[in-house]
Amino acid sequence: MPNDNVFPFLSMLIVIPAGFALVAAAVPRTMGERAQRVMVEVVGAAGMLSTLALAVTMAIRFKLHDGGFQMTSSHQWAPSVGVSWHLGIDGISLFLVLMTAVLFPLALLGGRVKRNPQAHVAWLLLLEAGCLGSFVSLDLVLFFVFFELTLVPVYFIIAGWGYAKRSQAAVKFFLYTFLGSAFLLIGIVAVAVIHQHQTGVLTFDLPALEKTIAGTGTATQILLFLGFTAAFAVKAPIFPFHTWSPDAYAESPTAGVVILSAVMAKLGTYGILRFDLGLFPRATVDLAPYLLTLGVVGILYGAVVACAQRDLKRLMAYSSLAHIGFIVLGTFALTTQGVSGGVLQMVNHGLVTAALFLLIGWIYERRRSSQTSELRGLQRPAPVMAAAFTLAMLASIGLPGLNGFVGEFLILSGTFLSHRWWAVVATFGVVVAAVYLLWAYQQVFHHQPEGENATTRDLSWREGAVMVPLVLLIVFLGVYPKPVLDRITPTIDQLVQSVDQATGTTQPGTGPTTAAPGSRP
Amino acid sequence: MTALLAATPAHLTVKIAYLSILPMLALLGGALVILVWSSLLRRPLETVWITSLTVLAATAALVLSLMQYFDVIHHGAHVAIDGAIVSDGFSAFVAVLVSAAVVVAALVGDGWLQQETIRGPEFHVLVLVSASGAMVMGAANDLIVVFLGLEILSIALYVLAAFNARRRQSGEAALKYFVLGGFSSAVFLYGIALVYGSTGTTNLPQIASYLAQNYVLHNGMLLAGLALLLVGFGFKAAAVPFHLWTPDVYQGSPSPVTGFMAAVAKVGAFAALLRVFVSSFGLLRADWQPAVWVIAVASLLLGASVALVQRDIKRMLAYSSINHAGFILLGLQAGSTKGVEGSLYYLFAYSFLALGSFAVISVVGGPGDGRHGLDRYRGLARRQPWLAGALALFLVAQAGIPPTTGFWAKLEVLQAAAGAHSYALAVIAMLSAVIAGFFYLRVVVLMYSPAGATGDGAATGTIVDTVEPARAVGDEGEPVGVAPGGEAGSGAVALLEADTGESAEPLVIPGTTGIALALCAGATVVLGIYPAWLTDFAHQATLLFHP
Amino acid sequence: MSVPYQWDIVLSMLLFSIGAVGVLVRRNILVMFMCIELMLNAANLAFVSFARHLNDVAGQAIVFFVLVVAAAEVVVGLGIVVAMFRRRRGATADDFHLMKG
Amino acid sequence: MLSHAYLIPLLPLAGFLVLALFGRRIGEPWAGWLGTATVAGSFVLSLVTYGALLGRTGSGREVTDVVYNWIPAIPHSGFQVSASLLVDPLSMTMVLFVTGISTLIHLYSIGYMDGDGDFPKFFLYLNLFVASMLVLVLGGNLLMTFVGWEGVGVCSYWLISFWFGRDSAASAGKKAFLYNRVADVGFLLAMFLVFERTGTLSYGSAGGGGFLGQAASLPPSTRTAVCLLLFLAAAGKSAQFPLFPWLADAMEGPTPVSALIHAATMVTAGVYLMCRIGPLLSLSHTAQLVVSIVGVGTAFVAASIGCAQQDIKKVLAYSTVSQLGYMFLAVGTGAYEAAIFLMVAHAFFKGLLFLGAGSVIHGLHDEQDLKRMGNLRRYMKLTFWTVSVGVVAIAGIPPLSGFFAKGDVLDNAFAGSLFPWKVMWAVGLATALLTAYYMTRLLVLAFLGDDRWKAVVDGGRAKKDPHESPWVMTVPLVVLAVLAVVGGALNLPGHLSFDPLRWLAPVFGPGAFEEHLSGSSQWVLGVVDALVALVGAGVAFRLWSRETERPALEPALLQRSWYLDEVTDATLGRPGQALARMAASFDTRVIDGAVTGVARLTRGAGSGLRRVQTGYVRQYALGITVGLVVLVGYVTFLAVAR
Repeated sequence: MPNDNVFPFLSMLIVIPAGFALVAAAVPRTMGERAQRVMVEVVGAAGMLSTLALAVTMAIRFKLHDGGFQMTSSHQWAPSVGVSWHLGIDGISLFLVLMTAVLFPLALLGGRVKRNPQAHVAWLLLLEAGCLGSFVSLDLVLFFVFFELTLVPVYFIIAGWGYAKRSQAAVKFFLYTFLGSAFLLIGIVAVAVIHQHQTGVLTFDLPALEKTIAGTGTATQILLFLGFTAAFAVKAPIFPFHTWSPDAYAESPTAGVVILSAVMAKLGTYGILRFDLGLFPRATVDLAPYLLTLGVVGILYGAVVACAQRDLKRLMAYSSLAHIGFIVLGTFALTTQGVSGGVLQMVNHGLVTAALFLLIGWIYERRRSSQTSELRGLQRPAPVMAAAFTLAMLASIGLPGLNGFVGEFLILSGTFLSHRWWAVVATFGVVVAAVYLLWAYQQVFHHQPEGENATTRDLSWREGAVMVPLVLLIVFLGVYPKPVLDRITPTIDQLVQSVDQATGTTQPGTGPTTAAPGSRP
Repeated sequence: MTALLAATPAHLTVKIAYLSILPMLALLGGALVILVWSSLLRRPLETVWITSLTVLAATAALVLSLMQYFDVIHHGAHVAIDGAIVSDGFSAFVAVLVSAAVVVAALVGDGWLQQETIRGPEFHVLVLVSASGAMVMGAANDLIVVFLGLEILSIALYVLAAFNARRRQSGEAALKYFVLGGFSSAVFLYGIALVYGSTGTTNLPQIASYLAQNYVLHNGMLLAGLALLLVGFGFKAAAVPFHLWTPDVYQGSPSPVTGFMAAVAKVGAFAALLRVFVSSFGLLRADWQPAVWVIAVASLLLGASVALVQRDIKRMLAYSSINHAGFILLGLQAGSTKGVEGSLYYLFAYSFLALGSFAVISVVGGPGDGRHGLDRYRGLARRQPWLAGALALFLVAQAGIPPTTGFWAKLEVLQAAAGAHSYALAVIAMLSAVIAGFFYLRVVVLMYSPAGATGDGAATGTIVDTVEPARAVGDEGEPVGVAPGGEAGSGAVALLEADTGESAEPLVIPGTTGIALALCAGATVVLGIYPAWLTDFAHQATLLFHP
Repeated sequence: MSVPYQWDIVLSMLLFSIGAVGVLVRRNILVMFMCIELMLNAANLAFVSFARHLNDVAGQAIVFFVLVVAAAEVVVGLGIVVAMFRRRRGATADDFHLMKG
Repeated sequence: MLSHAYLIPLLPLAGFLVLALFGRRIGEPWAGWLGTATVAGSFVLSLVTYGALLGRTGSGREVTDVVYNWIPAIPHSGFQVSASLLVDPLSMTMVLFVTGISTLIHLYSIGYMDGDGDFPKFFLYLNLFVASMLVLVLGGNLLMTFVGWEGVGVCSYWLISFWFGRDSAASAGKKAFLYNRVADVGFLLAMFLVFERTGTLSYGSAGGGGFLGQAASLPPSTRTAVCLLLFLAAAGKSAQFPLFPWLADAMEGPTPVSALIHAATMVTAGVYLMCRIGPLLSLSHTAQLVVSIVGVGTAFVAASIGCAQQDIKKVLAYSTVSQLGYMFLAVGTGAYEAAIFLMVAHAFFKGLLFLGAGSVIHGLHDEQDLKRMGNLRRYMKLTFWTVSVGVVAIAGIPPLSGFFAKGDVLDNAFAGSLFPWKVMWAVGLATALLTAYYMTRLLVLAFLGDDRWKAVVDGGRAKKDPHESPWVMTVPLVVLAVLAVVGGALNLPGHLSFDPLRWLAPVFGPGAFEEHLSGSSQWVLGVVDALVALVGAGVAFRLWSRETERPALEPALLQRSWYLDEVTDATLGRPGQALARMAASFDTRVIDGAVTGVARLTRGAGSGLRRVQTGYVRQYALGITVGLVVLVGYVTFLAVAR
């Protein structure tokens, strides 16, 4: 496969943060604690900002109306085991990459730590390399390498800078995800072996594999699909594989939880979209009703359980479960509209949860608690914080004009076209989302503050600077999602068409002349 | 050189093809030189010199085995010494691996010897001899040569296991290892006898051609011989149910010896096992695959689950090595060249992980090499960030996290298993890896938790939570507390440890151990990021498998 | 002379089994050693019988290798035993179970 | 000007942005003046636009103004939504009265909110509300309407809980949002269905390619479903049974908010929506029936509750619900113009009443209990007279606007044939009686009788004397009073050269119901209406001018709003909480329990297996032997079996 570009954008996307991670780790201790902190944070910021600059450049160079992979880069890596360094970016991954590149510097700046900033920054940089690598890998093993690589930094970030029960939470997170990946790895190997039996070539190259695997028998596809999805379902998380997330989210330090919920959760949903749909179209179509059901259950269940949470971070964990449910719903709607909405929602959810978790983290920094029972009336002493929280909350609820709405609407209306009743039930999830968020907002920000609550600091300039880009993006994507959708939809259309071709189905159309909905088997 | 040898008239002399045995000769020669030199001197030879000589010999062996490898690439595989030894990619790979392991083991041993103030050349000599046995097993082309290699490897190891005269566990380990080793050797030998009786030969290629020419698939005696061979190999490879010695011996032996044992003994055993079963008895694949399947599953699950409840790190890693044995058996069970490739890669990766882990353990064990309770690792990251980082790396790699050799090893054997449609085995293996992930992680958690039980509340909670499971299990059953066992002074030792806590004597990493750790860590990471070097090596080694 | 070689094998198997059972049931470490030697020699007997049956000298040569190995093994084994027994007199194999679990 | 209609909502939005960024620095009172100025600017712009629209005829009166492409076309499904505005007679009528009333109430608020710590923020919200409301009524497709719909909802949330230090205010805001959210499900589902069946969300009623143009070709079930789903949304926004309890609680907000949002504008959005889909609604009799039954039922129920309330604002709130019920009755009977007429008239007199109530509350230093008022006409003359005008208007006494507007609705109900025996009309008439009764009761209790407020000791000291409000508050009162008096002229049939309501007809499509009562019947019905109103007022005057405590007339059932809150709590609230708790415990015990269970099981297996490791070397040898025997047994089996 020829390399698209003279400049290896995608490889640099991985190498830059990884390289800066090494630099950050190499900053000597001898220069004194203060100087070292400054030095390390400058290195971290430089690494993340140059990555961001690179990502933005890529987005600008990204060709419109092209559903295929762009800026590909393909090199030998471990030829005897069939693994290559094959990177590429398309409408699905472009904005996830951008979101990742945006969120990391914000997480770094918003989630500064007191103790041992050096390791914190280095792990974050490595984590960024892992996340970006996962989003741009077109080789299954390469993807898996990055997918797993992310575990270690997150583990150390939680265990190193987390709250009281951090070790337990970190281990639970690690093992649960690890368990999921075990099945993914077997699935990946099985896919390559099947390909090898058919063609005699041992390769993990996604485009090559899609050609053979998409045509294998449904039974095989279902088994493989389940293996792949196990990992993604845990990572996302999809009901009922979510129980690691409340613990991990609640115990993570701010930067950790922001990345965990905003970026890493998307690895799961991205994986489903990239691998399940492309490799196993028949299984996807056959199993879609079940996954749609899981998605809907997740939406309602997550929202209902969130209503009973008394800790803001746990509440957000269940809220994420519900939002991921929407993304799953859109993905398995298997209509261009629904899937596009799903991709858009991945980005939206990332931005919104990042904002909310940052704010909760800051509240924790001030008040040493994220329990709703201990927080009261914060809007009085901290109006700017309250305003930012309100905005993010409303975006999360799906208020039109903010980014959450467009994605949610496309998902639900896209699902309505192909699987009407799932969409109808899921729509009720929209209501419950408002219940717990408004309740939490009332508990934390309303009422008359007393004691420490009354003297809570409002956002500092640094914190404000972190919020501003998020707020602007939340509003911008709600008001003008066109630039994003224009780049997403060609890829999605191509993907849905390939699923249709492989399974002999067609996605339902609209208008008075079309047949009754739900015609897809 | 081979060309030269080939030119000499065959009837005058046995064709030796020295290059094929030169790596072993280098090791043995090194051992001899050290022995002779040190006995000629009046005063005991300085350990530095002995170590240097050992490393020199091992490096020579490494270079020679690489030369052997390139010779094989250019001129093809061939047999030597009247068919007793074979020189092919496989043997070269094993030789490279063993000699590299010796370099590391010698360095680690040096640090340990200095720490324990043990003088004399015996340790290094025994390591060299033992390693040559493993190399022989890798190159053996005859069952009797396999047996000889096995015994050379084992007898030296028995002594090494007993090397720490000050610890009673060391003697006990040696005794157990010796009795059981002798027992299994006898079984192995009887297996050779039965195979010999059924096929009329002990030469591996001849056995293969015999099986190919004669339809003897139902020969009970042959199969019984095969079963006995499997027992012998299984014992050395620490596969369930022949693993029972492993935890005790790993725990009791001096830590550097344990590392060496875990690496080299496994390499030797698996090398011979792979060659014998895949190349000679490949035709009987259908018969032995189910047995290997069961053994592999048992090793995977038992190793992982029992390691979970250990409170001594060496014992824990012993069970973990049983789990790894199960993974390597995945490659054997596939019964294909891909399987051999996978197993070889796995052995390579695992060897350096084991050597590295036990190197760290030998440092943390402190003087006397007696403190291996998991509590000892609490807060290690504060006291010794590099040491803790290295151990964390080795453990994470053993769990199979990329980008380390541990990951590629698992990928390799999984490919083999999937290629042989052993999906159930693959699934069980990966599940066991998840279980194993837990106990590797537990150590990492401990190392990165704040030290001292009297820290802030949050920190204490953390540690209790993490270690809780193990403790709870220990309580509910009989008091099987592995922590210094039933030893008389165990209570006192435990108390002492608890009291001293963090303020205990500062840990000193001997320079040589440091180098060894750097080598292991470097191999793990560099070969993880550039996997092609090693995967291609393993691949080529298997393609050049003789016959 | 007229005894079929199978009987030799049966004998060697018997010897082997006796040796194995000896290892399992005897507590005296020296006796356990002897039993292992017995097993090795049972294998030797098998080799010789097979060699005769097959008219192949290799089988008989193997015996010499085995004998050497056995001797080496005994040397090392006895060394270990002596070292152990210097500390605890009159100990049996069952007295060594510091490590378990 | 028609193509620059986007400036109308943009102006208040700009005000919002300026206030959001610099509100604190602008401070009081200039923030208020800025807000007022932007809204007034909008009003002027709408007047200009209105005039421009008048100059056109026929289909030229429907102008779609695409501001930008919001959601680009999705391949295959062709889903595409523009941020487009629909300028037509209906939307411009709405815009005109929304901006007009808003201007007045902004002005009023400058006085009312005087001294509040969050003064700039109040105008910030208020401006955003106006912008959203304008988007709502101008939106060229369902999704744009939904944008405004949710925007006004969230502004309402903010403004109700404006004094968030009070628990009740915070809860009321949340309650309002949630009730509306439930109803929004209907809106969303309706959009999905409309899009699926027609491929578009644009209105385009007069054949502009929108879904209303395709109404006739849709299957009846779809029409009914869409209408009913949208009616669910409308019922939430316009506080119809059973979704009205939030509106009473919404009175926790500052009074100008109640006047603007919860009386004049936002709550009428549901009525507007139903009118907007008139061409579709007229084709579904089921939906019309449901709408009118719910409308008239709500009108009656809310009126009955209004008779027993003590809080001046709650009386007005239930009155609003009741009047909205009338509007839905009109919509259901196909009399969209009557609905719009009543909506506009109601905006005048209800805005007036609320502002008057606000003036009272302001003057009495935040006293809202009618039983603690009395004789205020002596202290607040202007307020008294203007409120009296409002009461007379709403009671339906001729010749004020309420008489004509309500009469129009009742006439249509009388003439309609949807439901037999004139039941609709009868219930509507009964409601009119109640309306006159409780409004008069309010007037009597507040402004006549004794100075009961003097007896109230608040915080240890007697209240200061009430005072009349400043001019910024009284000017809007006067203006609205005038409008309430003359508003009836809007619909005097056919005598003026320009008939501002008749020109709406094209919007509602051919299916709209056309009143065909003879002139004499109209006269008779008008007299009946007037008589009923006078009777209600008279009874109230008799009953309440002497006595303030009449428990028999204020039964708990009515005081507690027919126990609707209690029922909701028992059927949804508490079971919901229980469900959440159960689900949470299910999550930790069962789902997470399964995870930890597996972990525990593994650990148990480990500790069981470790017992094999006894430490005895002979047992180890036994283990090896057992393995050996099993293996040999296996190969023997192999050899024998084959």
